[in-house]
Parts: sequence; structure tokens; C-alpha cells
Amino acid sequence: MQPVATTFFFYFLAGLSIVSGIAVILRKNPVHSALALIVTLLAQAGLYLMLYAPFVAGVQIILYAGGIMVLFLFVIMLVNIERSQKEEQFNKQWFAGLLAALALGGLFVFVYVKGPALFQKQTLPIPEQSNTQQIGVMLYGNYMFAFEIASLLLLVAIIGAVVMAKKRI
Amino acid sequence: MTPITTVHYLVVAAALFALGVIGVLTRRNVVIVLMSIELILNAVNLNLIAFSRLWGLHGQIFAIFVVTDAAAEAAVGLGILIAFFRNKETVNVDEVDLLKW
Amino acid sequence: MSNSVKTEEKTTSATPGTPPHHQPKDPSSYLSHLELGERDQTYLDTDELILNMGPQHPATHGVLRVILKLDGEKVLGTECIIGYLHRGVEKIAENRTYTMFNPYVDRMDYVAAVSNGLGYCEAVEKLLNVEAPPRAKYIRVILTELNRLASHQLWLGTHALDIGAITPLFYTFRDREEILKIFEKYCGARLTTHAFRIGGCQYETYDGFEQDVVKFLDFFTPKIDEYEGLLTTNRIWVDRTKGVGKISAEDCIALGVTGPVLRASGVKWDLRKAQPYAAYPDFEFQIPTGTNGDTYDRYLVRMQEMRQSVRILRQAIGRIPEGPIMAKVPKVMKPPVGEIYHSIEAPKGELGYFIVSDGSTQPYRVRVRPPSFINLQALDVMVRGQLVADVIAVIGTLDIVLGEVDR
Amino acid sequence: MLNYITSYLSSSVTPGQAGNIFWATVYILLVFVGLSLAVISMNWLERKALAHMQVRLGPMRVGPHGLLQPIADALKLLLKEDIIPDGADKLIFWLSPFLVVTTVFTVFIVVPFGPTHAVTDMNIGILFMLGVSSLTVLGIVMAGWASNSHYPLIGSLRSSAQMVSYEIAMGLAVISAVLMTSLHGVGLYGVSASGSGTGTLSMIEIVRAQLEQQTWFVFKFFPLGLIAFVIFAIAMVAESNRAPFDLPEAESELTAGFHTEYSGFRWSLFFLAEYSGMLAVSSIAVTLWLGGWLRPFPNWLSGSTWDLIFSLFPGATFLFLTVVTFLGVRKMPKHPYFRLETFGLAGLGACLGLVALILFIPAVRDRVQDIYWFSIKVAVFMYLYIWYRGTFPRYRFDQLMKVGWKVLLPIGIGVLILTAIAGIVL
Repeated sequence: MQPVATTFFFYFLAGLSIVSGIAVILRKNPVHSALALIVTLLAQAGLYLMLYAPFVAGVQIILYAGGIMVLFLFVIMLVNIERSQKEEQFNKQWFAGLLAALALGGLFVFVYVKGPALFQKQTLPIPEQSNTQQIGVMLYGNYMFAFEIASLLLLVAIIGAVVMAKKRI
Repeated sequence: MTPITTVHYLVVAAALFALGVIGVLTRRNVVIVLMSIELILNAVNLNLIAFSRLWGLHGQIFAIFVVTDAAAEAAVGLGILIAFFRNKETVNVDEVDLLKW
Repeated sequence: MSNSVKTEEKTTSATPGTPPHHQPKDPSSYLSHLELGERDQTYLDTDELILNMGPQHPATHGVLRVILKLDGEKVLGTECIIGYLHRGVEKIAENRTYTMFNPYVDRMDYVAAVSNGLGYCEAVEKLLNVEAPPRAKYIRVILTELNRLASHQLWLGTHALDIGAITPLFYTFRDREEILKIFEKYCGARLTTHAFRIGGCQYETYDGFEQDVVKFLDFFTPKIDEYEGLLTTNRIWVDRTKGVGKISAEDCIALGVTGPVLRASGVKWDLRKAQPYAAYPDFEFQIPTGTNGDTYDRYLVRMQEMRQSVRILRQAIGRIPEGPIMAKVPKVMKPPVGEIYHSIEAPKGELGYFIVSDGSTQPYRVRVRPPSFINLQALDVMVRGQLVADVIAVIGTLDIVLGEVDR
Repeated sequence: MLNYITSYLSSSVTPGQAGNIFWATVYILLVFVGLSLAVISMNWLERKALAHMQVRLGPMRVGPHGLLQPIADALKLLLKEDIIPDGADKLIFWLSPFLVVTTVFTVFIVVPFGPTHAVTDMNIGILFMLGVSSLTVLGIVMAGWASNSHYPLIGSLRSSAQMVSYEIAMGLAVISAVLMTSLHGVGLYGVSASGSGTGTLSMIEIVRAQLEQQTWFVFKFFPLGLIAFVIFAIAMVAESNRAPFDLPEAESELTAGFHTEYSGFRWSLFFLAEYSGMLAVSSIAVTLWLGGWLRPFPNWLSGSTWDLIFSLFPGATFLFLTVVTFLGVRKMPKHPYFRLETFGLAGLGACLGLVALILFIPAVRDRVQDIYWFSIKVAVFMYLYIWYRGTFPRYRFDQLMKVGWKVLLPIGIGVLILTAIAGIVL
């Protein structure tokens, strides 16, 4: 791939994700927020592809954009959003929150920019094997236990969600 | 043009993370708060994957675990939200001040 | 149940006799009775959806409007709003002579016009104390049974279409066409036939009538198997209809539901046997009944009824007596003062005419007991607690015709 | 420039892999045009086939045998007034048809019409296809919500629940097919010394694996492959919202479901998306289980003679169509009113004949027959869709969910486990 295209795509996707990220937290209508979040997620999937992580990108699209966001939209439609739109959108301590968050982000950026030595390491060569295969091998090798725990977590989450959303307890 | 390095990705991730934190701290709508949490998780994922270009695939594995976690969190969070909405007829996070109902 | 009584009152007040200042009701008050009953303490509420189904809706068989109260897909309550096709047929009768009113009844249940005419003619004949000659009675039975077949075919096609099977509609319409051709040859009209007159029939059968009917019966009998082949054992059809819109025999009787709906609940009640009229005592046939009172049983009952109709037709066509087709009725009909109620088994149920005569040439009051209208009352009982898709199936299985509901 | 263009023609990879942007663009345009044509002809064929199943004739007025009906319909839809309901969320209402169409068309980037006839070959191909096609549900949900009406809302709630649940059964069936690729694979990504390679998600490699293993996956580990295929075939009908799973747009219940409030051009976009979606999932099924572009009976009827005979099929098909068309010309009424139509039909016949002749040229023949076999297999699925629609009543929502979760899902898991065991043992 030509470096020009890489640069262009990076700035395009990064800009897209940040702009729609801002839209997520600013829109009154939760459906619009959810849409903006979907755009962010898709842009992120593009960034993952640029980082040679195609499998995670695919997972991101299927699970996040196709699964979790549908869940969000589903719930937004179930609850009455008419009223919540008319209410005050930001809470009383919004200014303090904004300052704190900006300070945190500023700190991160400061560290990244001032401490580049940490990130000067040469990027790894693109491996011969496919990314999916490597991830599969690692997931079922080193991370077997964590993988099983994750499945248990999902089971607990399913039961929890069902119990919580049930009408009659 | 400068080549795109890891730092670029990290800065994007930091920005997204900050946006997510702003959303969590300032918004009153529970749905949007949950979505902001998703933003934060995504920022973390971007970080992990950016680092996985430097230190091998472990970052990607962790990203997958984070996605799993996000799915679980969304399911439970939205379940709580529905239960909350049924009781209080609102999705305002400031109203969640009782620990029981 | 209280709901059905209320609906009855509301519509009777709209019929002639009461002052015509009909106030349009506040739409929200329609929903007043859509309560859940006692409220469960642990019941956590989400937003309930009020869905307005109709009057412009593909599956309400005309201009029925049903307001549904939904919890997700589940139906919590229904309210039928009728009257979009109200033409004041009963009121019109008060300004027409007995003969002049005869064609109007065809316009009530327009898919079973012959049955309507039969009921009206027999009621007036009873009032006049005349009896149609045997040949006329046989012709009446033949045409009425053909009409029953046509009505059931239309029901089957539209019912299947509502449930999503589009093909049976075209099959039934293809075969119904043959019946309509016989009607057209007999009296010149296909739909609103006005086939009978008070005192008998106007027209003698055309040459080849018997052969036409026999030919149709030979053609039609395998077609019933064809319909059944498409649906009866179709897995999705059975899933969609079994256990849907259940109604018990007691509920049926309490609501006054008649016809195939009542018989599918296990009550062996058919006016052709219970209070025989026309030439029906002469024929052998069975009354098919169901056991569960669900949509599938109603489907089976109607399919069996088609076969029984074919049986009646075969008997009737074989032994049409010779003789006159018109009894002696005066040119100007002045029935004696009195009232009469006569009912027949229309394809959809008991079709009754209550006629009050004040001795003049025009009826003082005609009240029609339409089967569709009474059967429609069962809708709420049948769909409560079921899903939206079942409402469609139940409206289809009740086999209502809005022309008859609204009159 | 010319060199740049011609250099690709002799290469043996897809334009995406070759990095040839010109040919990639050409392929994208070809896919786009071909897809639109397929949707238009599918529209006509569905109406005709359904009509003949239902003892009617179908469209007969516009052009001979209604051949121009889809074009007339398209024109009508384009000229119709575009209505946005009052109280609708305009932005989302405007956006969602485009989202649905875009996602469905994006899927076709990785569909392999032949070993080199794909826009590109990703090594996460099937994952990409499933992911992107799962995005269509977003468009449908948004369309239903933005219409600000109850019927579309119920339709979109139904469709989101339906598509999310059937995606799981679909995914399980896909995984069992992907597992099969790992057996004896000598693919691009999975070469290993022992010959027993690793699996692949790439669409082209999946078909190559079927070529290597000398069997279509539908027949692999009989009946495991077949069961997985049937699960996919059921789930894909539900995914594309077609009868008997067309609850989101059940016309007798919800008038038209999520697109009740749409009209004109926007509605036609939904229509386009629905039919392209059917084509997309059918191509997944063909690629995964029916050998993609491979010709039928490679084992029984092998040898160069049979190769030649099978390579004549595309031309023969068009020749057959030509003959049918000219028979139709002879049957046209001789009335002067039909003169124009008769000439038009004859012209169509001549065009088909010309295409047939071109397809008999060896150089064209060899490059085209992959596409031909692929399209024929997809066409069979398209016919199945029509057939289902003519035969089955519609499922109810709870029954649909029951089929998805209680029947397809357990069977899918069972097949997956058994396939894995069979792969190790056999």
C-alpha cells in the first residue's frame, strides 16, 4: 500500500471517529447518538484493519455494530425517549466533569508526545500465517483459561439480563 | 507527510477516551452514559491493537476479551435500564439515588 | 363479556328508531375499557402500544377497525369500531314495499347473496302464510348450497392469504368462478343475484342447469382435496392455526355465536337440521363438528361442510320435482298485522329476519340478525392474550363480511 | 497506461490482491451493473413464476410477456412523489435506505464469481460478509423507528430480533463449513509441510479447499455437511426477510412492515436491497457448500472431453434462450398492433444468439464459465425463494423464535461438534 493512502485513510478514519464520538455525547436524541456511535465503531474497525488486525476488525463489525448496537437501538425504542429529550441533558457538575476528562485526556497526550522513547520500537513484520489463525492458536493455547472465564462471564450476563428485564420476578 | 506511527493511534485513542469520560460524567440520560462507556472501551481497544503492532498479538487477544466484556456489560446494563424505566418511568441517571425499590 | 354487551347496545342505538343525532365519540373513550383487570403487584410496566388496525388494512376484510392494546406483540385488549359500511338497510326497508326490499338484502352479505334472499323470502312467506311450491324449494336449496360453497371458498382463500399462504386464494377463486357462471346463467347476475322472489322463484331453470351443476360437482370434489393438500397437513399452517383463537362452547352460546364457529366448539347446532326450512328435511347430510374450538377446527369444519354441501347438491339435483315454481301471492302484498322471526343457516351462521307488519304494504320494522355481526363479538374473547398475528388469523376464521356487520 | 491495463489480464489473482485499482473499479462497476440487472430480471421472473404457480399469467401487458414490466415499474417508482411523513426523523428516514443498500452491495466485494473474478480476496472474507450483512438490520431498525408510525416500529422490532437470532444459527453453520476447509488444505494461507493445513476464512480459498478435497462441502462427512447446509438455507431465508419468515414486512399483519411509510425511490432502494440481500446470502451458501464456481460432477464426469462439454454450457444456455425467444416470436399474434413487440422480441432473440456465439469462442469460454456455474447455482436458490413464497404460510413471531433458538441452534452446535470430531477421527 502506498504511504500516501495510509496517511490519508488514517486521518480520515481518525477524524471520522472523533467527530462522531463528539456527536455521541452531544446529541439530545439517543437514537442519533447510537448512530454516531456506530459510525465511530466502523471507523475504528477501519483503523484496526490498518493495524493489520483484520480478525478483530471483523469481530468489531459483527459483535459491536451488528450485535451490541442493535441491542441498544432495541432498548431505546422500548423506552419512551420523547420525555427524556425535553429534559435537561447535562447534569449540574458538568463543568467539573468536562475539566477532569479534558485534563485526563491532556495528560495522556502529554505522556505520549513527551515519552516517545517507549513507542520507538520497530513494528513487527507482517507474519506469514493469517492473523485469524494466530489468534485462534493463542486463544486456545495461552489464553485458554481466560477464554473459558469469558464464556462464563457471558453466561452470567445472559442470565442477569434475562432476570433483570423480566416482568415478573 | 509524516509517517503514521503508533503515537498517532494512541492520541486518537486518548481523545476517544476523554470523550467517553466526558459523556459518562456529564450526561443525564442512562442510555447515552452506557454508550459513552462503549466509547471508552473502544479507546482501550484501539490502544491495545496499536501496541500489538509492537509487541505481538497479545493485544489483539485482549481486544477480543474487551469486546466480550462490552457485550456482557451492554446486556446487563440495558437490562438494568429496562427494569429502572419500568419502575421510575425515566431514563435519567440522577434519579437513580435509591439503592433499592 | 361485558364488552360484548356494550357493543351490542351501542350499535342498536345507531339503528333506526332512535333520534339521529349521533355524537362522534371522543377517541380516547374507546379505550376506556381496555383495562387489564386486577393489576399485578409485581407487574412492571413498559410502554403499551395502542395499534389502530384498519379501517384501511389489508387483512380486516373490508372496513373493520380494530384498536389493539399491545404489550410488545401480545394483545391485551381489543375494541372493534364498526359502521364504516353502514347504509341503513334496515331503515330503507321501512320505506319500501316487501317486494321492493328484496334486492337490498343481497347487499348485506354480498358473498352469500342467495342465502340472504332465501331468508328474507321465507320470512315474508311465513308472514303472508304462503308456501313456495316444492320445485321452487329445490331450486332454492341448490342455489343456496352453491352459494355456501362460493362463500366458503372465498373465506378459505382470504383466510389463507391472511396467514401468508398466497396460492390457495387463486385456486379458490378459479373454482368459485364456475359457481358464479351458473348464477349468471340462471339469473343474469354473478354476485348480488336477487335469485328468489316472495312465494317462489322468478325464473325457471335454464336448459342444462342440472348438467351444469353435476359437471361442477364432479369438477369441484377433487378440488377440495387439492385445497386440503395445500393446507391441512402443512406444518406451518397447523402451527399457525392450532390452539389459536380458542373459544369454548359455553362462551359461544353466551355470546350468541353461531355457524361453523359454534360447531367447531363442539355444539351440534345447524338450523338446516334443527329447524328445517325449504327442502332441507328431504336430504341426508351430517353436521361436522370440532372439539377444540380453535382456528384449525373451524378450518376443518368448513372444509367438511363443503363436502356435505356437495352431498346435498348431488341429492337435490337428482330429484328436482316437476311443477310450478311460484306460489299464489297477491300482487300487492299486505301481510296481516303481526310479527315474525325466521332464521336460516347462512354460510356464516344463523341469519335471522325479524319483520313487524302493521298491515300496510311496507314493513313497519325489519331487523336483521346477521351472523357476522354477532360472531364478531367473539373476537375479543378469542384474541386476548394472544399475538398480533393471531388477531389476523381470528378475523379471518370468523369469516365476517363488513357489509353484513354494518348493514 | 495500456500496459497497466493489459498486464492484469494474464495474472492469476483478484484485482484487489494485485493492487490494480483500474481493474478493481471495473469489477466493482461490473458487479454493480450485474447485480442491478439480476434484481430486475429476478423481479420479472418472480412475478411470472409465482403467477404460473397460481394459475394466472402474471404481467403480460408491457412488452411481450411483460418483459418490460420491471423497467416500467422502475420508471414509475422513480417518478413517484417522495413522501416523508410528518413527525418522522428526517435525517434517519433519509439515511436508512441508503445504509441498507450500501451494506448489501458492499458484501459483494468478496464474492468469488471465479478464481480471479472477485473484487478482492480478504483473508477474513466470510467474516466480513457476515459482519457487513449483519449491518443491514441497523438500516431496517432505523427505517422503522424513523417513520414515526406503529406498524413500521413493530416491523423493525420484529426484524431486529429475527435477524439477530438467525445470525447465530447461520454463524454456527458457517463455522462448521470453515472447519472442513482445515482438512487437507493446501491453500494460500495454510500450507504446511505435512499437507494437513489450517483452515481459512477467505472465500476463494474455501472454494479451493473444496477443489483440493474433491468434494463439495454439502457432501462432506455425509450427512453433516448437508445438515449444516440446510440450517444455513433456512437461516438465510430468515435473514433476507422472505416468506415464510417475512414477518417484518408481513403485509396482512403490518401492512408493509418497516417500509410502510416509504414511497417512490426510497422504497425501491429497499426493494433493491432485499433482492440483492437474497443474492448475497445465496452466494455465501453456494461458495461454502456448493463448490462456488466449480462445475458439477467433477469426479464422475472427469476428463478433458467432459471439461469441453461442460465449458460449452454457457453458450448452450444462451442458445436455448434464443430458440425459446424465436419460438415466442413465431407465436406472437399477427395483428399489426403487436408488430413492434414482435420486432422487439426478435431483436432480443438476436442479441441472445449473439451472446451465445460469443460464449462459444474458446478464449471467452474459459474465462466465463466460472461465472456461469456460480450464477446458475445462485439462480437455483432464487427459484427456491419464489417456490417458498408460493407454498408456505407465514410463521408467527414466537414460532419463528422457537425455530431459531430451539431447533436450528442446538442442531447447529451438534453439527459443529460432530464435524470437529469427524475431522479428527476420519
